Amino acid sequence: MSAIETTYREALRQALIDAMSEDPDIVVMGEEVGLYGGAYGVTKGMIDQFGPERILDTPISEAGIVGAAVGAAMSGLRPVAELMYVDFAGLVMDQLANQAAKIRYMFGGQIGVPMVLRSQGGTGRSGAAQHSQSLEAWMAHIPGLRLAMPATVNDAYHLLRHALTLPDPVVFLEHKGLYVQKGTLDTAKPDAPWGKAVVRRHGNDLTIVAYSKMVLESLAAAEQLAAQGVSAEVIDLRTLNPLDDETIAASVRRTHRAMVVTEAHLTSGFSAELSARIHETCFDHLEEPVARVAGEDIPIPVSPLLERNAVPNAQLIAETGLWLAQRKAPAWAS
Amino acid sequence: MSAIETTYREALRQALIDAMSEDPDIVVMGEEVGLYGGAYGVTKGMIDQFGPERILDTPISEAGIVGAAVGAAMSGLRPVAELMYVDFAGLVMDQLANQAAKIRYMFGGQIGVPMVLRSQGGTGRSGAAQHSQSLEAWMAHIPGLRLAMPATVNDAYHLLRHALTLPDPVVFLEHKGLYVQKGTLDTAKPDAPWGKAVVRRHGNDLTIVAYSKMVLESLAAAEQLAAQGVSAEVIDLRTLNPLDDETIAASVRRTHRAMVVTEAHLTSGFSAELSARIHETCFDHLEEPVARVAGEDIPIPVSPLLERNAVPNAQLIAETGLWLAQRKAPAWAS
Amino acid sequence: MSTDNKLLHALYRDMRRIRSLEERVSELFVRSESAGSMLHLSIGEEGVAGVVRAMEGQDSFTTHHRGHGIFVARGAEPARMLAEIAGKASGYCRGKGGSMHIADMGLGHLGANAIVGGGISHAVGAALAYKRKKQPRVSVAFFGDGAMQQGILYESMNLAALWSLPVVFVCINNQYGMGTRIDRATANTAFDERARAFGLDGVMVDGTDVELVHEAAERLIGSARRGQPGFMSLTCYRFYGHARMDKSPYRDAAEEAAGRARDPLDKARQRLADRGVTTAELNTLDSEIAAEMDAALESAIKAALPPVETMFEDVFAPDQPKPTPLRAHLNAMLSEASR
Amino acid sequence: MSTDNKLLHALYRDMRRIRSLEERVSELFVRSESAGSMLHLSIGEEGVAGVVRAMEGQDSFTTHHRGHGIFVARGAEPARMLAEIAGKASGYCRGKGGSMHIADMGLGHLGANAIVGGGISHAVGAALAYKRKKQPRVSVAFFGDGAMQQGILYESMNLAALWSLPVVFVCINNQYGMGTRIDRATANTAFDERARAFGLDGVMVDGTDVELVHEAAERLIGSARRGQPGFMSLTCYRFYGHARMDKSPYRDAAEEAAGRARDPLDKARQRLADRGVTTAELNTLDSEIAAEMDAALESAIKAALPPVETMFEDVFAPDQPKPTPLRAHLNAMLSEASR
Ligand SMILES: Cc1ncc(C[n+]2csc(CCOP(=O)(O)OP(=O)(O)O)c2C)c(N)n1
Ligand SMILES: Cc1ncc(C[n+]2csc(CCOP(=O)(O)OP(=O)(O)O)c2C)c(N)n1
Ligand SMILES: [Mg+2]
Ligand SMILES: [Mg+2]
Repeated sequence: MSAIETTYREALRQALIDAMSEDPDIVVMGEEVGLYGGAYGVTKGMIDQFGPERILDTPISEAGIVGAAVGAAMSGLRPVAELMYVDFAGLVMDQLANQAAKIRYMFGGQIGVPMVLRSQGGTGRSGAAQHSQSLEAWMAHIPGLRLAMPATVNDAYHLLRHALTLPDPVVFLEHKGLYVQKGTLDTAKPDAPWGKAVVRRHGNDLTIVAYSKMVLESLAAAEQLAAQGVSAEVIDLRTLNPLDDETIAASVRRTHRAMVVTEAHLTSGFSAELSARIHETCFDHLEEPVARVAGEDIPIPVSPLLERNAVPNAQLIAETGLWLAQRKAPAWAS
Repeated sequence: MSAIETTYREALRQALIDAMSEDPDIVVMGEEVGLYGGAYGVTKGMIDQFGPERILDTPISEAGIVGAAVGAAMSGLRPVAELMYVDFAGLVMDQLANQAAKIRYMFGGQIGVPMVLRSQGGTGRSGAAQHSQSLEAWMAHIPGLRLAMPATVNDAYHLLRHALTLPDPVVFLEHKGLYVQKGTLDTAKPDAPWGKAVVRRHGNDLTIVAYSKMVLESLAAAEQLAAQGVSAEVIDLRTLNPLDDETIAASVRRTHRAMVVTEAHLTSGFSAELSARIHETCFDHLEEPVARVAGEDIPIPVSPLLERNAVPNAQLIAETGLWLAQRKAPAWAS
Repeated sequence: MSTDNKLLHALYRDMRRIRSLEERVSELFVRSESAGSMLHLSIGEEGVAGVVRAMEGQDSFTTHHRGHGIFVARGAEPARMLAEIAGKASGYCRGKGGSMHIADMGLGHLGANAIVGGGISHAVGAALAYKRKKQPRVSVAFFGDGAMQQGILYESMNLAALWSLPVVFVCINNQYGMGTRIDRATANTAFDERARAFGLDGVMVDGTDVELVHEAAERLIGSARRGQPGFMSLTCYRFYGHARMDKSPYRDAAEEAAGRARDPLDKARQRLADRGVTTAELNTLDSEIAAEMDAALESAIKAALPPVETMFEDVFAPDQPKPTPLRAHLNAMLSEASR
Repeated sequence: MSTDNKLLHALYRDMRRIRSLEERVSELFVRSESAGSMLHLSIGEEGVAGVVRAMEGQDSFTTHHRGHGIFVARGAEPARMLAEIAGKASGYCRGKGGSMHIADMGLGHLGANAIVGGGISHAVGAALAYKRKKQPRVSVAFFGDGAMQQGILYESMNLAALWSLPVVFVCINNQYGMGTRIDRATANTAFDERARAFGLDGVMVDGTDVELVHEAAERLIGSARRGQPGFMSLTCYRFYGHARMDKSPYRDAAEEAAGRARDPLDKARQRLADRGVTTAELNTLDSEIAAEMDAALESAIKAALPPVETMFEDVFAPDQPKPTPLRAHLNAMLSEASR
């Protein structure tokens, strides 16, 4: 099949359908994945196609669901467990971090846990403090877990397909603001191999590293920057584990300036890991310290205007980029 | 009372006893805190002194315990909930991160959750992958939580006492390897105010930033470094939230070289936040990139020799310090 | 009026105010004035008013994502509720919490929660505080049937029974958790058996008969006050979709018709009529309430949005160190001066 | 021998091997050869052998931190178990897991777990896989009475009943969770009521009577294989401290004496004698087992430690990218060449 125009949501759905058609051991389990079609419609209609034995609607028992997925993955199935909101991670971190992630290691390599935990995070729907978070830093800190956060339609499809071939647990985090995102899907052609970052826009003055929805904000910012004579390179990490240091370093050694962008809170977020690594790998090449543009260190407020201001957007990224590249301080700078 | 020699364990116990004697609203609740005296003996004998109404032995229901502590804290008590091992955080992160941390904010400042969650982490007892972790990065990422990790006997006492006066939830993380640590306790004299870091050893060539047990390893390393002509300054953070950027920056601007040390896994650990901040605040003063000496990105193995090698020790810190300060590469360097 | 009539009349009034408020919540959304669309209407569940009226002034409670009605019955100001749901500064939570996080310490509302089962243990903790402080107070945890499948409920019930706490667990069984009918979520819907197995006093009640609900609640709250925790499951039906966007395609018209026929308001209204209350009286009451809610709706729509800088407040207590705004952080790093 | 005798004889042998192994675990510690002191002996709980023998070859199970005995009954090699407990390379988990994380896919041991309740849902997941793959297999979750207060147990039971999974939940009620006697952890210790409330077949059994245990287990495992999940609670007594360091100061001598008097081995031994098995025969069996375990102990002590570099293996599958060792990371950053 050649390239088609579709949405992030449809690409995810297609990936699940294609993978399930090829691999009879894949089952999807989670709250509302069946009759309801998924809280965000990703699994719509799949229960009709694959039946309730492979598309399992579950009770509201997050820990039990992920725990059952772990046991099933150890017993011949390849479960795709869906956590409706990543904000509910606090209910499953034991099964995810102490069980799924550590079983291969604790048991001396006897067995792995080939499962995918799909979830979605981020702001944009006035979901308030318990339905808007970005908690990837929790998972990224746990050895034994892979972590993918697609930003594009083609990656939504290919990263999920690849995750469903891996021998180890993969946390697959989508963004609620991307489901309606349109783009090109070529099921025959991934943007790059799993684990490799992709340069979404080439530039020479500044490197912007992002993932998930912040890749789009960064690309919009790069446009604004171009208008002001700053050529920004935008790197989409695609997977946080494996993390592609090389692509980042190669770019920063060329541009000598770097910014990392995450929607997640600044403090102890993945932006810190990226900043630390860039300084570690490119110290002698940096003209300026790596700037972190990240979510404010506050819970997400429900009021739309406040919510928007709690996370980065293209303008803030562009202002910071201009500051880094041309020392032009934005209005709010002292 | 003037200064006495005692242990970290006893200092914690004394802090709880003194605080409970002054504040009748403080209750201690957790698994084995009563009759058993605490898995690590911190609350030994307290049930006899304060009775079962204030020292509550609980069933093995971590989420329920922390959730009950949240509700009690909203209703006039000041609970000290004990999580026997920080490794069990995965069972309580919802109550900690979505409830305790966000209630004041979500409810527009109407009420706070003045509770302390005591727990302990770290390696040293062949506790294996589920009883040896350092998960402070999870808590440090959540706005609304304070986070203390004492390294000394005097801090064990004073930081816990102060935590028990705060209007907001405090996560108080001890280290299983420190309980038997001896030191001086002066109940009348804290080493510094809450939120301020303390320079445990002064030096001019290199700044080592650490907290909890790694402060001791860093001090031992500083000794070794002194013997090799490197004067290392060792900063004990004491609290990760609030985080004392100023003390760190002031030191690094003087020494021009910095290393951060954590027992926690390197990737997405708090060492990343510290490294990023130092680069951000001291970029123009740094001769070398900030080095992170942290736990390996692997689950903790049970076999003692492997366990020891999975986390930093004085020698590795010293070797890295010598490399940073004198460009003397250690044996294992290429 | 006979005391019977008085009580039922009061309960009818509570229920009408709930439905009337929820209709305005819906309108707030239709007029694009709500903060988002995660709005869960409690229409069909008004019988819960029977529990609220059985609570005393000093009692407290926690609710869930579908908690508007419970709070209205408790005496919430509709204008401040709608303002919060609209994300306005005059809302109960200064526009920070919204529909799923309304709370009011003044009325003992320890908070609505957007985590299914998330607020249950808070009521247990409140009860622990009351017992310890020897206060004659009870705390009530309200939640949906979906929460019956959340582990923390059982940890909470166990603690309540073990410690003989003054707490009552109230499950509002509206038959659905989003698109999942309760019989697709569990093999045994006789929830009272679970409560009894943990040592609680447990009952199943027709949630559409507000008098039965009130009677059972009075008994359970009374014994809870004496140290015997209880549980009750109110059987009712979720009249509309899960949230404002859901059209419930997963259930058929016949089922919905039957479910909506079990209307707690109609039942109470009929009963009042049988007891001699005239339709005129009731119509007057209904329109007074409608007018009250219309006014509340307009005031909420007119109310001011919170100033952006307030988003940095309330993370910690006012006298405590605040989080550093990102711009201040970047400023310190990039301005010539520092660094 | 009569089939009765044959079975009891086999069960006695299993139980003796359990106790004999646990005594060696204790000795391993005393001789400072164990990896740490978090060693939980199942002495007094040997009756669980009755459940294991009721399982078939293709069945699987998960255990808890006190799971040595269950695995011994299943046919574990004592030498590899003790080697693992000593943190040796020849252990079941290459010295990475230790006492609380022994597993062996060959014998269907899906793993011991150090999180109370942590392994229960894995058995449910295994049962889900068997059902989906139409394999006639059952999975058994073994855990202690303390796990009866962990929420995930109820989420797991509910899933098992809802989906009619071939799984059996086995609670080994040894009366204690560390220093907390079960009646200080819950108001109702009739655990079978909880299981039934969720739709499971639930029974309470005298865990010190291995024949009763076996009988009940055969029935429950049989119906589980036909899609009716079950639960059983084995009443017994934890003879010694919680872990190797604990001297149980929280319980008095009289209680301990009474508890230890309820010895599953003595009971079985007596019964075998009554049925005509001679003391000589039994003594021979006992000493054969003792010799086997002594040999296993010595081999474990002699066994080699795992090479340090193996610690970087098994984080991910062998063909996958490995974590970067810290020294390599520092090297890349600090060596003149790079950067
Ligand atoms: C822990 C958790 N899991 C899932 C959700 C998503 N969710 C919100 S409401 C809901 C259904 C809840 O059903 P029920 O408890 O019966 O309450 P109702 O909506 O019927 O009032 C779900 C699954 C959530 N908010 N929290
Ligand atoms: C989730 C969790 N909480 C607490 C602990 C600490 N802990 C280890 S064993 C134990 C007691 C368990 O009691 P029980 O389930 O009855 O098993 P037993 O030790 O009696 O075999 C506790 C509290 C743990 N390992 N995991
Ligand atoms: Mg419902
Ligand atoms: Mg026990």
